[in-house]
Amino acid sequence: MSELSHESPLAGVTPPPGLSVSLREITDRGMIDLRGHGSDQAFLSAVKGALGLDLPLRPRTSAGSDDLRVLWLSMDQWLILCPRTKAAEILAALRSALTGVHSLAVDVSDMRAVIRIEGGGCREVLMKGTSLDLLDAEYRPGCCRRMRFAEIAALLSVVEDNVFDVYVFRSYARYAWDFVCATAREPARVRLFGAQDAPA
Amino acid sequence: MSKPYRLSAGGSRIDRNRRVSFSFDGRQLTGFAGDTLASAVSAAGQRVFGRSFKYHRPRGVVGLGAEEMNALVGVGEGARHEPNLRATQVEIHDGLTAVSQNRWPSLTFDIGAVNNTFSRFIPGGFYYKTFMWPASFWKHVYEPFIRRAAGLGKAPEGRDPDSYEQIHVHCDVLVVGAGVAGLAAAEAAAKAGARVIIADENPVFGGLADISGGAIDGLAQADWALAKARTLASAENVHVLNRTTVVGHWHHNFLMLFERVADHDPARLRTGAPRHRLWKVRAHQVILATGAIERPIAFANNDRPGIMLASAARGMVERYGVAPGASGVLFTNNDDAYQTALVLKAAGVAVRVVDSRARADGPLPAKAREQGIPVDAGSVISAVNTSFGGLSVTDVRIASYRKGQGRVIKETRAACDFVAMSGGWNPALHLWCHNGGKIRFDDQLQTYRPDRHADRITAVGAANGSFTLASILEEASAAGSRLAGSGNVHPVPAVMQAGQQPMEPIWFAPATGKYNEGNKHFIDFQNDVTAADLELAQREGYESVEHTKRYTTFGMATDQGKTSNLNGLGVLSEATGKPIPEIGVTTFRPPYTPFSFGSMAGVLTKDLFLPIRRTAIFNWHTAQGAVFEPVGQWRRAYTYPRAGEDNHAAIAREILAVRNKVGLLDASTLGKIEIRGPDAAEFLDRMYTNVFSTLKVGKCRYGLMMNELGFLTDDGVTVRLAEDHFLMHTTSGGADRIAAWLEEWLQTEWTHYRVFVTPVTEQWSQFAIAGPRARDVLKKLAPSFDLSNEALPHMSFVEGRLGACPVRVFRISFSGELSYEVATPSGFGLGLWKAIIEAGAEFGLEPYGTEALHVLRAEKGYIVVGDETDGTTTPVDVGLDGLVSKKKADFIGKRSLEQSYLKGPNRKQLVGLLTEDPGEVLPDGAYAVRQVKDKPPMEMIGQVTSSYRSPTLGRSIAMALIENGRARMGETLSFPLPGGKVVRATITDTVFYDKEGAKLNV
Amino acid sequence: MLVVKCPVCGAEGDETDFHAGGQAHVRRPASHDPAHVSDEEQRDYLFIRINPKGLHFERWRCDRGCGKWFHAARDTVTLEFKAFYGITELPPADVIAEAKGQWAEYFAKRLKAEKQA
Amino acid sequence: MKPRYSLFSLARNAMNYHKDWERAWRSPNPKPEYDAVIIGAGGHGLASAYYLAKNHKMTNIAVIEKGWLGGGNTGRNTTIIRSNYLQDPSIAIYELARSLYEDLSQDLNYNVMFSPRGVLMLCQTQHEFRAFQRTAHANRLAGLDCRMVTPQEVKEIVPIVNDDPNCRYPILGAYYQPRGGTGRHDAVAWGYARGADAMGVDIIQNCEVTGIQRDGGRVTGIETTRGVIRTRKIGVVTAGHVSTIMDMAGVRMPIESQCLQALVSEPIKPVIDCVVMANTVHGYISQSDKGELVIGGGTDPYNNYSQRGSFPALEHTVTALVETFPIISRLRMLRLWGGIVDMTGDRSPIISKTPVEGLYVNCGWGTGGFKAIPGSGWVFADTIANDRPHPIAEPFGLNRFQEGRLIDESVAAAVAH
Ligand SMILES: Cc1cc2nc3c(=O)[nH]c(=O)nc-3n(C[C@H](O)[C@H](O)[C@H](O)COP(=O)(O)OP(=O)(O)OC[C@H]3O[C@@H](n4cnc5c(N)ncnc54)[C@H](O)[C@@H]3O)c2cc1C
Ligand SMILES: NC(=O)c1ccc[n+]([C@@H]2O[C@H](COP(=O)([O-])OP(=O)(O)OC[C@H]3O[C@@H](n4cnc5c(N)ncnc54)[C@H](O)[C@@H]3O)[C@@H](O)[C@H]2O)c1
Ligand SMILES: Cc1cc2nc3c(=O)[nH]c(=O)nc-3n(C[C@H](O)[C@H](O)[C@H](O)COP(=O)(O)O)c2cc1C
Ligand SMILES: [Zn+2]
Repeated sequence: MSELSHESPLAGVTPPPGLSVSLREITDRGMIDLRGHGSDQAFLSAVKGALGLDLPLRPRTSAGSDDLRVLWLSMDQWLILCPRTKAAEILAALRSALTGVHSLAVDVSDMRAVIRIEGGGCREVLMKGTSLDLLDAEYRPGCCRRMRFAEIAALLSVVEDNVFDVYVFRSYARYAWDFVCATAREPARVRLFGAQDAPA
Repeated sequence: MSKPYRLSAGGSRIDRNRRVSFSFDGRQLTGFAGDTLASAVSAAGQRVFGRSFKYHRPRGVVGLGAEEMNALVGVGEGARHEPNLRATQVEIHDGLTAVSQNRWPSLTFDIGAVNNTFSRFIPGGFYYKTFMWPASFWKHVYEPFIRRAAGLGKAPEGRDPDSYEQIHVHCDVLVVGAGVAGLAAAEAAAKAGARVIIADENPVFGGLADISGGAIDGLAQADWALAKARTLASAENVHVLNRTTVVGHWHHNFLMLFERVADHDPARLRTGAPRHRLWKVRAHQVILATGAIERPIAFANNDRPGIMLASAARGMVERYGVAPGASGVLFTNNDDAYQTALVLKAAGVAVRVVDSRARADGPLPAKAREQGIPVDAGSVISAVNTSFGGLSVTDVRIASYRKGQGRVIKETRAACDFVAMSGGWNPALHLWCHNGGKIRFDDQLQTYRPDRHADRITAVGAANGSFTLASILEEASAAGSRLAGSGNVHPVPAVMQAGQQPMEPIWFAPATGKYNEGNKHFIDFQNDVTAADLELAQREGYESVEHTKRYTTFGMATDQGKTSNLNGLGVLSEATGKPIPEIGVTTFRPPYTPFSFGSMAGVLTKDLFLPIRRTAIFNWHTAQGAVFEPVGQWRRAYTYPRAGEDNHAAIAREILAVRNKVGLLDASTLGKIEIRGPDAAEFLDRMYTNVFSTLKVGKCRYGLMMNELGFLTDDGVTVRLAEDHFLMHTTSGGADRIAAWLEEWLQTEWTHYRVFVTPVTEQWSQFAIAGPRARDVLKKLAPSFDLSNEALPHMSFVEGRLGACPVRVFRISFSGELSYEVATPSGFGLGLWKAIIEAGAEFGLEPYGTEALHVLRAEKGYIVVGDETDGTTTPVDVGLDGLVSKKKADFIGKRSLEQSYLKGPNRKQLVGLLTEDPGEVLPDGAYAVRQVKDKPPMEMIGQVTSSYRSPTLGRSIAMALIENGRARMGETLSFPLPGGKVVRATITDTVFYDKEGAKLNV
Repeated sequence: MLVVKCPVCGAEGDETDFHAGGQAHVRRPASHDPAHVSDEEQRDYLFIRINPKGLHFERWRCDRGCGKWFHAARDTVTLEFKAFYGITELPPADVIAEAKGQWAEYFAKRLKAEKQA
Repeated sequence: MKPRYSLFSLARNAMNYHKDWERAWRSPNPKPEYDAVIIGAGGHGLASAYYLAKNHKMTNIAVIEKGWLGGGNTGRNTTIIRSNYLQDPSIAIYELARSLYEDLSQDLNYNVMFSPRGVLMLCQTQHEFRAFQRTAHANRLAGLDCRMVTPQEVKEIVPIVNDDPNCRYPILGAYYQPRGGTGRHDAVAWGYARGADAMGVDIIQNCEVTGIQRDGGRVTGIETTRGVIRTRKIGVVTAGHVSTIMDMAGVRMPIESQCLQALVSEPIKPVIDCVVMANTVHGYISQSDKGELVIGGGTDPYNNYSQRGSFPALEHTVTALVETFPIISRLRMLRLWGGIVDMTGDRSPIISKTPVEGLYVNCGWGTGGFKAIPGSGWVFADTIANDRPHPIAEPFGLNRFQEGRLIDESVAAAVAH
C-alpha cells in the first residue's frame, strides 16, 4: 500500500446555495470515548493526571480548551475532543494512567461526523429537528447534550453563541446534512420572538 | 338572476385600489385584495357554492370563518389542487382557480339532486335497513353507487410540488386566539416578562372586534386591537403568528399549530417558502381565547342559499363591503344580532327583524326600532320559499310564536332575498376538551362553558362564556399576568359597550304544515342531518348521543359540528324531555380544523423519509453499479452485475470467485461492541448461551443469544482482546438493539457487575477477504504481522498494520473458505478497500455482495438469524444444542428452554433438503405437507427457510424447519406449489460443502 | 406527548427522547434461584403484568440523555407523572401510599421483607 | 320477533314519515338472575350473546355494558377484515370470522356493509417479501384464497401508489387477499345487538360491573352500578379493561392496556378501492364509503387508559403514507381518536376458561380483533355453553403462557390489524 488516505464522512459534499446559516464539516477532530465512574476518585485523578484537566461532572457541561475539550455524556461517560493527530497519544496516556482502574477508553475518531452550523438563526434551524428548547439559558457555550435530531440520535455542542456542532454517527452523516440543508433554506427562515411585522 | 352586491363604500379588509382576478367554476371574476373567496364570489352575485353531501341540495355561504360548513370549494389545479376548503377562509390572489364540489354536471343543474326528491325514503341510517339483497350486490352495485355519490371534493393529481416543515418551540404562555381577549391576555403576560406566543387562524388579529361595536380605552374595538397587535409584534419576548390555527392540545401542554405560510401568496411560494409549517409547542401555560361561534336556528329549509349567520352577514358588509342581498330578514333570539340589522341598514340594505323572544327591548333593539327597522317580537320564520331548484330565496313566512309552541298558528309573508340568523353563541371549547377538560352547562347562556382542567390551561373571553367587553378584558388581563407569574394585574382598559338583554333558546322553530312533516330543519347542514333524523334515532333506540351521532352522522362532517352540536342537543332534549346536560356531549377530538398531511410529514419525505445508512464504501459500490439491498436502515451491496449480466449470473460469478480464488465483502455494518471490566467474562456468560469465560486472549468464539423466551435473537463472533476486555460482533440489524440490551441488563439486573460497554460499530470499516487466495492478497499488502496458519490460525485475532493502515484482523469465516475479516478506522476504509482490490487483481479477487454471502453460508449450513429462525425458534431447533451450555447456572433464556412446549415432541428442526430434480429450486417459505391431497387443506409439517441454486455444487440446496426433522434423515418430503405442482426433496444434513471443514484450516 | 424527567441527569424532555420500558419492579426469578423456578413463576415473570387503571409504576430510559434506566410512577388515566426515581430504588413513601390493588400489595410485601432483612 | 328491514318496509315507513319504526333494541332493567352474563357490549360480547341465543338456545342471558354498546374499540377501529395470518390457529379463527362476515348482513337482517374490496399487504423489503411468500404458501395449503401480486398489479389495484423504483422503500410486490376488506364497524355492533335483543337477550347499558362474586372456586354473580346480578356463568369480554375485571375475580392476566390511534381525512371522491397495509413503514389506509381515508398505525409504547394518545406514532404513520401515496400530501386530517387495546405477551388473543369455575374470558385482540368478531363470538358462545374450549378456541387458552406455546404472528413480519 502506497499512502494512507483518510476520508471524512462528508468528503466531497458542499452546502447548496441559498442557506440561511453557514454549514461545514469539521474533519480534523479526534475523539475518545471514555467510561469510568464519576464517583470513583481513583478514576478521576488518573484521568486528571493524563489529561491535565478535571472531568466535567455536571450533566450537559464540558470542560477544557479548544485543543482539548471533554464533553459530559453521562455519569460514567465522556467524549474527549482533541486534534485528530493527538488522539492516539492521548489514548495511550489515558490507558496507562488508568491501568488497574475500572474504565474503558476507546478511540472513536472515525465513528462520528461533525457538522458545524453557524450564524444568526441557527438555533431556529436546529429547532426544526429537535424538541429541545435551544432558546433556554442552559444552551450557552460549553453546553452539550445528546438529543433526537430529525429521525436520528445526535450530540449537540454549543461552541459559541451562534455556533453549534452536531455530532452524528458516520453512516447518518449524509442524512443529517441533507436534513439541515432542507430546513436551513433562506425562504424557510424563521426568527423566533423579537420584532416582527404586525399581522395587519 | 344574479346581480353584483359590492357596496360602493366600506370594507375594512379590502383594498379597492388593488384588483385581483381569479376564477370560480371556470368563470373569470375580479375581487379586491383582502377579499376571501366567499366575499369576492358573493360580490359578483353568486349565491350557490356547492352541493350538500347526501341530498345534493344547493348551498351557499353560512359563516364568516372556520365555522363554515357549506361553502366548500376545491382550490388550485392538478397536483396543486386542494379539496374541501372553506370559501370563507380562502384569501384570493391573482390567478387563483376555485371549483365547486359534489355536483354533476354543474352547480345549478345537478343530477344528484334527485336524492333530495327521494329524501323521504332515505332518512338517517336508512342504509342499515336495505341494500342487502342479493348479497353480492353490496360490493358490486350498491356500494360503488354510494361511494361515488358521497365524498365531497376530489383528490389532487400527482406528487405535491410544494414543501412543508415543522419546528419545535417552548414558551411560558401560549395564547390561542387574538381577539380582544387574546390580545389583552398576551399583553399582560408579556408585560410580566413571560415568553409569549400568540396565534390566530385569521390573517388579521382582532377576532370579532371589528364587527362587535363598543370601544376600549376610547378607541373603537378594532382600532384598539390593531394597536395591541402592533405592540405585541414589536416586543422582544413575543412571537405573533397569524394564519395559524392551533389544531390540537395534548398531554402536558403540548400543542400543535398549523401555519399557512404561503397559501395566500403564490409569489412567496415560488421563492421556495414552505407552504405550511407545523409548530410543535410545549407551553408552560395555555390561555384559550378562542372566542365563540354563533349558532344557526333550526327552521324549515334553513339551508337555502342566502341564509347565513348574523355575524357572517355583518362581516360581509363591514369587512368586504359586500351586501348579502338586496333585502333581508334577521331571525334572532338575542340582542347581539341586532348589530347586524343596524349594519345592514347603515349600508342601505333593507332589513326586518324576527325575534323569537316575546319582548325585545334592550338598547340594541331599541336602537334598531329608532332607525326604522321593523321588529317582530314573539315571531319565527316558519317557511322559506325559493326560486326553482332551491337556488335562491324569494320570501319567507313569519309566524307568531310563544316559547314551547309546537305548530304554526298565524303566518305572514315577507319578500326577501337573504336571511341572517342567530341562535346565540357557543364558546369555542374544542381545545379545552381535546385533552379531557371538563365543561358545564350554563343555563343563562344556554350553552356549555369550560369548567375544570387538569392541565395548565385557562379560558378567557368569549371562549369562557364571557361576552361583555368589561368582563372579557378583566379576566384576560388577570389571566395573562397571573399565568406569567406576576403578582401585579396589568391595568384593565376602560370600555364602552351597549348592554344586552338575555337570550332565550329556541331549538326548533315550528313550520308550516301538519306536525312539521316533510319539512327539513337542518341541524348538521353539511351532512344533511335534520331534526327529524335526530328524533328518528331516538325512536329507534339509538338513545345515547354517541349512538345518535353515529347513526345519523350528525357532527361528523368537516366542520365537526361547530355550528350544529348544541342545536342537536337542544333537539334531542326536546325529543326526550331530558334537560340538555343529561343528553351528554360527544367527544371533541383534534384537530380544531383539518390540516394537511403534508405538514405532518414536514421535510421528512423522499430522501429524508427515514434515514439511509451508508458505509464508507457506499459511493464506491454505487459507482460500480451495485444493486443494493436494505438491511435495517443500511443499504448494502447485494451484488455487482457487470454489463450484460443479470443478478443471478453476477451472484454465481461472485460465489465461484470466493470458492476458487478470492472475494471481498463490505461487512462494515456488522455490530461491534467493546466490553471491558473485571466481570466482563462472567457477564458474557450470562448474555450468551455458550461459555465465554474460558475463551483465551487473542481468540474468537461464535456465540448465540436468546431472549428471555428462549428464542434466538442474535449471533456473532466475540474476541477476547485482554483478560478483562472483549470485542463483540453482532448481526447488522442487531447492532443497536444488542448494545442497548447489554446496557439494560447491566443497569437493571446485574448492577453489581463491573463492566463497561461501548458500541463502536461505526468506528470501523470491516471487510471479509475470503477464498483460497485470501492470504496471498493480504501478504501483498505488507502486513506487520505473521499470517501463517500457525501464527494466525482459524478463530484467532491480531492487531497491526497493513502497509501504513492500522488494522484489526480476525481470522473467521462465514463462507467456509480461508477468510480474514479486516477492520480499519472508517476514515481509512475506502483507501484500504481500494488497496485490497488493487492487490487482489492478480489473484482474481472480486467484490461480492450480500446474496453471494448468503449462498456461501448456506452451502456450509450456517444459519442466519431471521432466515433460519423466526422469533419462535430455539438454538436446539436449529441444531445448535452444542452451543447451549449445560454447565452455566443461569443465562438469558435458559429457564424458558425448560417449558414444556419448547422441549416437547414434534418441534420443527433444521435440516438440509436436496430436491429430487437438482435443477429445481424450492421457493423460500414453501411448506411440506404430511400428505398431498387434491385440494387444500393439507396438513403442513414445516417450511423452507433458505433455498438457493448453488453454483459450487451445480444444483439446488435448501434448509428447512421440519417437524422432527432430525429423526427423518433420508425421508423424502412433498412441497405442493401454486398451480398444482409438487416438488419432492430429501432430508439431509445441513452442511452441503466441505463437511470436514478442511478448507478452513489451510 | 408526555414530558419526562430523568432523575439521574435531570434532563427533561419530550417522551420521544426517552424510551418506555414497561412495568417496573418485575423480579427475574432465575437471577435469584436458577434451579428452582416453577413454570408459574416463569410465566408470571415473562407475561403477567400489573395493568392498573390509575397509579402505575414503570421503567423508562433516558434514551437521548444520559442513557440510564430509571423508574417512574404515572397515572394511566390522567397520564400525570407522580415521581421519578432510581432504577434500584423504591418510589417515595408518599407515592407508595397512593398505590392501590396489586401495587399496594406488592409494596407492602416488599417493605415488610426489607424490614426483616 | 322484530319486523324485518327491507326496501319495502323502508318505503312503507316513509309514507308515515318514519314515525312507526320499532326500537332496534330494548332498554331493559337488569333481572336479578340470568343463566349467563356477558360483560362488555363490544362486538365480541354482543356476538357471543347472539350465538349463545341462536346456536345454544340460551336466551335468559344479559350483556352488561358500562357505557353505550359498541362504544369501545368496536366503535373506533379501522375496520380491516382479513384472515391471511401465518399460524394455523390464527388462520382457523380469522377465516371462520371472515366467512361468517360474508353473510352476516342477511343473517342479522342488518346491513353491516361487509365490503370484500381486497386487502393488499405491501412488501417493501426483501425480508418482508420472503416472509409474505411463506405466509402465502401456508395460506394456500390451508385453503385460503390469497396470492402474491407483482408491483405492476399493485399499481393496477391502487393506482395512487408510489411506484417509483428509486423511492426509499420501493414496492417489491404485495400479498393480496381479494376477499378481505372492511365492514361498517358500528353496524356490526348494532346488528348483533338487535339480533340478540330479538331473541330475548337483555342488553343493559350504562351499567358498570364493579365486582365478581364467588363461592369458593366458582362464580355466583356480579356486582354492578345497578345492583347485584346472580349468575353461574360469566363471560368477560371487556378488551382494554379486562385486567380490571379479572382482578375482581383474582385472576391475573398477561395483558397490558395501551392506546392505539386512528384518524380520518376529510371526505373525497373515491381514490383507493382496497385496503393497503404497509407494515415496514407502519401504516395502513383504506377509504370509507363516505369518502374519508381511514388511517391507522402503531400503539403508543406505554400503558394508557385515557383513549387519548400521543402524536409521534400517528405522525410516523402519516409520513409513511404520504411517501407511499404522494397525493395525500394535500389532503387534510379531519379527526383522530384513540382506543384502549389489550395487548398480550404474544400479541394473540385469549379465548379461555379460567381457574375460576364459570368464569370465561375472551380478550387480547389488541390491535386486530374487529375482523374476528363473528368467529370469536361463535366459538366463545360454544365454550361457555359447553364449559369446554371449542376446538378453534383451544390453542388460545391461558395455559399457553405457562407452556411456552405462544402464537406469535409477528414472526411473519406482519402486524396484526
Ligand atoms: C384505532 C384502532 C384501530 C383498530 N383497527 C382494527 C382493524 O383495522 N381491524 C381489526 O380487526 N381490528 C382493529 N382494531 C381492534 C378492534 O377494534 C378490537 O380488537 C375489537 O373491537 C375488540 O372488540 P371487543 O368487543 O373485544 O372490545 P370493545 O369493543 O372494546 O368492547 C368492550 C366493552 O366492554 C365494556 N366494559 C369495559 N369495562 C366494563 C365494566 N367494568 N362493566 C361493563 N362493561 C365494561 C366497554 O365499555 C366496551 O364497550 C383496532 C382498534 C383500535 C383502537
Ligand atoms: N355579546 C355577545 O353576545 C357577543 C357575541 C359574540 C362576540 N362578541 C364579541 O366577540 C369578541 C369576543 O372576544 P374574544 O377575544 O373572546 O373572541 P373573538 O371571537 O373575538 O376572538 C377569537 C379569535 O380566536 C381565533 N381562534 C379560535 N380558535 C382558534 C384556534 N384553534 N387557533 C387559532 N385561532 C383561533 C378566532 O378566529 C378569533 O380570531 C368581542 O369583540 C365581543 O365584543 C360579543
Ligand atoms: C371507520 C371510521 C370512520 C370514521 N369516520 C368519521 C367521519 O367521517 N367523521 C367524523 O367526525 N368521525 C369519524 N370517525 C371517528 C368517530 O367520530 C369517533 O372519533 C370514533 O368513533 C371514536 O370515538 P370518540 O372520538 O367519540 O372517542 C370515524 C371512525 C371510524 C372508526
Ligand atoms: Zn438522564
